[in-house]
Amino acid sequence: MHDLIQKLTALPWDQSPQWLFLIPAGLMLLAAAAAVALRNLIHSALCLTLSFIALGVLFIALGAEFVGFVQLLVYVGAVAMLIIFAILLTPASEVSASNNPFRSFKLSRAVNAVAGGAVVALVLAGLFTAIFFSPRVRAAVPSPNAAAPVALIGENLLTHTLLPLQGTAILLTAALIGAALLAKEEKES
Amino acid sequence: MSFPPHTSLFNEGNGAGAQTLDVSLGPQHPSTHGVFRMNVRMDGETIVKLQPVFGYLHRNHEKLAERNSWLGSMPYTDRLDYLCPITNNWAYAVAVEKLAGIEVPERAEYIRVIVGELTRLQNHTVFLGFILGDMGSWGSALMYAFREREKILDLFEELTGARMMVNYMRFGGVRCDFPVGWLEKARAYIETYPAFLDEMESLLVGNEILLARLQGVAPVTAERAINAGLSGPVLRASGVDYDIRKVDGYGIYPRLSFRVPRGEVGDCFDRFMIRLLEARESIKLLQQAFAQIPAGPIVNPVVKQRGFKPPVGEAYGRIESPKGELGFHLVSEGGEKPYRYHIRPPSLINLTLLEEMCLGSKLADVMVILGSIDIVLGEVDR
Amino acid sequence: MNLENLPLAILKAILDAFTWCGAKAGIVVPPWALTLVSILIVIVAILSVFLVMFALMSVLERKILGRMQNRYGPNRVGPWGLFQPVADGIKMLTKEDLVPRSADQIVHFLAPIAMVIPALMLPAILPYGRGMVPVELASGILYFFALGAGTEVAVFMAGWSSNNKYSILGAMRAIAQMISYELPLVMSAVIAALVAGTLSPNGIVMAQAGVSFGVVPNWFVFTPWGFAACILFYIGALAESNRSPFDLPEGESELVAGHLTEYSGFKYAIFFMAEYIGMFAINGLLVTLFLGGYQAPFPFLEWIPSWCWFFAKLAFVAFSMVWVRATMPRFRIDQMMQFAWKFMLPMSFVALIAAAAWHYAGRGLAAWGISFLIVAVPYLLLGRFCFTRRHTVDNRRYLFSE
Amino acid sequence: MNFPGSGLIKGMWVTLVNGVGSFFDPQRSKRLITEQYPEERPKLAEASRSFPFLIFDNDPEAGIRCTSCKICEKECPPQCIFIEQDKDANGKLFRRPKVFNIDISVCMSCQICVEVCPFESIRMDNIYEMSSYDRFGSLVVTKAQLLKSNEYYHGIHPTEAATTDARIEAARIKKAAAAKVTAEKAAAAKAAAAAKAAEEKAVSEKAEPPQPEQTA
Repeated sequence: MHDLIQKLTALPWDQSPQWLFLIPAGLMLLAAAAAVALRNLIHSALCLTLSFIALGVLFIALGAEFVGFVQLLVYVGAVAMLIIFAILLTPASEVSASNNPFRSFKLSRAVNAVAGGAVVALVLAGLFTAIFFSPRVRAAVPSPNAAAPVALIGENLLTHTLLPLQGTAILLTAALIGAALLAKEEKES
Repeated sequence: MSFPPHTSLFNEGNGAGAQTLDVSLGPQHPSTHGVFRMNVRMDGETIVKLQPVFGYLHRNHEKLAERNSWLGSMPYTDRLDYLCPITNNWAYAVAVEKLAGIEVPERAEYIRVIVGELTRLQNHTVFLGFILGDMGSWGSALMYAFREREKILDLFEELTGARMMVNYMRFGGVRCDFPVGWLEKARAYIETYPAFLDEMESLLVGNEILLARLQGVAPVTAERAINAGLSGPVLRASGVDYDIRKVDGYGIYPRLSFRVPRGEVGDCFDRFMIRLLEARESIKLLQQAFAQIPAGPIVNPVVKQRGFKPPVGEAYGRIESPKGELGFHLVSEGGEKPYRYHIRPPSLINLTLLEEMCLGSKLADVMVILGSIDIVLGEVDR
Repeated sequence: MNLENLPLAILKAILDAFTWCGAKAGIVVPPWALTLVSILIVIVAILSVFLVMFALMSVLERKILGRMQNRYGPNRVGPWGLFQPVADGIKMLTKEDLVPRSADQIVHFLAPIAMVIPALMLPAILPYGRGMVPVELASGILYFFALGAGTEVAVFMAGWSSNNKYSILGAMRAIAQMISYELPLVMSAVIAALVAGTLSPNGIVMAQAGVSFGVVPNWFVFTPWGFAACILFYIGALAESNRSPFDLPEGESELVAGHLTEYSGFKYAIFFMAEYIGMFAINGLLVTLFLGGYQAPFPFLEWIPSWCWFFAKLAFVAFSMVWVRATMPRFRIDQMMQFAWKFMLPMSFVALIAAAAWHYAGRGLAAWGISFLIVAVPYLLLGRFCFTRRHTVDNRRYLFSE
Repeated sequence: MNFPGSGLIKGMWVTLVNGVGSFFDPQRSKRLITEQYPEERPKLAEASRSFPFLIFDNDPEAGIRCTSCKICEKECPPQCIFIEQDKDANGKLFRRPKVFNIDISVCMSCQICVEVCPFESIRMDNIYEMSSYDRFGSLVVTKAQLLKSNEYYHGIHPTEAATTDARIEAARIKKAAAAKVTAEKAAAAKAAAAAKAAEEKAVSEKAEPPQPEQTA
């Protein structure tokens, strides 16, 4: 009987129709666009958080449970909060429009639009190149069993990718110490 | 900081750290012990400025007393420090007795000591509960304290007819004698009190969180405490050996043996502990008074309570109320009403150091510091 | 039919009834419909259990607190006051929903929703009994913490959008607290996961089956490292669910009600419910990770259904949280942070090392002793020299003058 | 045993003992002192006081003790008593109040009126359920509401009422004795001198109120 129940209540991702993919994806894009467009910084940050969440859901929908949960844990739990904290801790006068550093670029709207468009085009081009020409992405197959990826990822992290892992760790520690030093110096002055 | 509509909550300023937050704590705030208000300026959660605002409970007590007869002010004194009405009565009676040179019968003095020390006991007990409430432990300590206070109030009700607004003291004595069986009941009750204090002690003293919250918070040096005019347990916590019961020796206190505890550091923990230790001394005093109380009149029969007219003159009478030095300064023109009636309330004077004690500590400490001073707004605002 | 499989039997019966009804109506029920119905049944069952537990808890907590404080607690509505939650619910629903004029209306509206969604999703991965895991996830523990991260955003939204000084202070405190305590919380969960060798809650429960030394159940809490990790997880759970002594975000003696100051009526009720369900969920995880989940302590007690054991343990942990609330004063904000970073985090690493030592020393009596030493010595040292060094009763003297 | 955290455990033990003990330990369960109010009434102490009332003997009109001397009105610290003396059609004043109002929203239950009353006519009640929806009207208690019998007084404050009655009785006996002495003297004087003057003297003696006594 247990098997029956488990079969019945198993995650139905495999059988779900393809168009369900559009919900988190659309939400993610919309939230990202809103994050750029909204005037209120906190609203932008919250929209960014929403887009992180949608991205996490997308990963999970694709069968990458582990990556999806880590995405939620790290990006929603830590990065989004960090951004919000940074906004809250920055004095209002420094982010107000009056002393916007980009104001000194006295360029016409047209030039602005062209420059912005160029940047967007470049980013999109880079993304599409990565997607279409990267052999790994094309070769990605849904994992055969659910439990394996976690163990595999763990093993990989501590064997093949040990050096990058430790490098990242050192980088983060350095950033942490730097932040602490900065904060301390500010306090003394 | 970008805030939703209208204005920013923070004070704008130049440079880092200028972003402070002004918060008005009170007059309707859960832990300002009544209608006290503090305008607090905070940098993060650290207090950089604190301005106490009081007067929300002002009742024009001193001016009213100049309209009332001498006796008519007695019930009003109940409302000063409404946690310990009997000691307020006592202070007023002491001042009038000093003004008119009235002798108090021996039995009356013993009764005064008994009810006064019971008052001190319940005040200090309730203090232990309230300061725990200020620290966020709603309930247990406060409820235990109130349970015991309730029993003392029951004793007061049997004796005086009211639980809080007792109107008990009279010039030259007290209003009524103990009813039958009261003394035995009070004695039996006091026997159980040390056990209760032990329970409170094992609940509170030693609790690591409580220690961390109280120790090292807002220490006051002995010198500063004297200069600021502090009195009572707050002063003794700073290590000053000054208890009016010993210094003035009013009533029959010189006949009773008791010790005056004093601290060394003068922080919130010392203020907390002094109350606990004083409560234990009060029990000793009560036991002695129960054993020694003589028979006799309870009020000086010469004194006419109604239409009381003291001779021309002025007097300052004071006692050691549970909160500190409670004094009444009275000026008489020989009439039926005082010419001037002034109170020195310990709560108000002890509050003068509030800002100094709070600067640099955290928002949560403000409540604990306020609690450790042990104020009652009825007395602060009068 | 035995009690053990009662919940599953009920589920199967409902499914059978569904199929039977379909057959009667002449429709062949497609398998996806069955899946959908079974998922719905499980969701409804779990949510109703948790909501009933929330309702019961809201009255029992007050009654237990009352008893511990020499009071009766609520005893007016219904027998022993048990219908109090109904009265509370009616009150909450009929109260006016006030939104401050200067509040950020949209975020203020969305905050309770953002709070309640993760809270309602949390219980999905807990193993309630043998074979009773609503969603069997290989990385269930991760799922739990990933969703828990959503609560922080909701609390921030509530605090910021109210445009109230107490609210924003409460929100800042809440975020600082949740981020700080998530580290020891996750670390101590990781220890259990490491020893069990899996991130699946059910797998961790399975790893705690049986009895060692003949008397001691194999629950992780009965090993030194497991005990340490369990306590750390418990403290972290207190902090994550904003309960005393970590109720700083709501700190009513300072911040009135913190991020909930400007919430009333149904929105407040939603926050309240989300907090309690979150608390149950995290207690359930604690039971799963350290208290052996649905396992009976001894084989001769196995006649009691496994799901009963789970809920009994859950009730015990929830009771202990009320008990702590009845006793402890609140931390101060800086002490709370110090406690997290200077005590909890180092201790969780110590417990990790102790767990490793226990594993490699053969999981026997000697391993027990070694890991006990590894946990106890740093605990005493840390406790003595870092946290309570300045705060003891011993360093105070009181002089008496006669 | 003193290790980090032992204080917390000690505290937890106290609350647990109180909580569990309230169910099983009779010593602890006695500590649940909450009164279940509407069902369970507080047992008031005999001396317990709330607001003043007026005593009458036997008859609410004729037996009213108050002579409307207005001492209490004058002495009342918050001045919540209002008295108007009764008079007959010719405007002659009776020694009886026509209006006797107490504003119990102002009254502070200090019982100074009781102490100063020379006629033992005003005493403290111990009722406590006096809430009302009418802020202005019903909180001013009139004479009709204030008047209560001496038996009622005996019911709520037996000891105090007994001493009061004893005092009144003593005063009455004293007065009667004094009157008797005066009457005897008067008779003697009558025998000796003019009767008319003596009679006038007796009448004026009777009218004088008894001296107020200290309530001890």
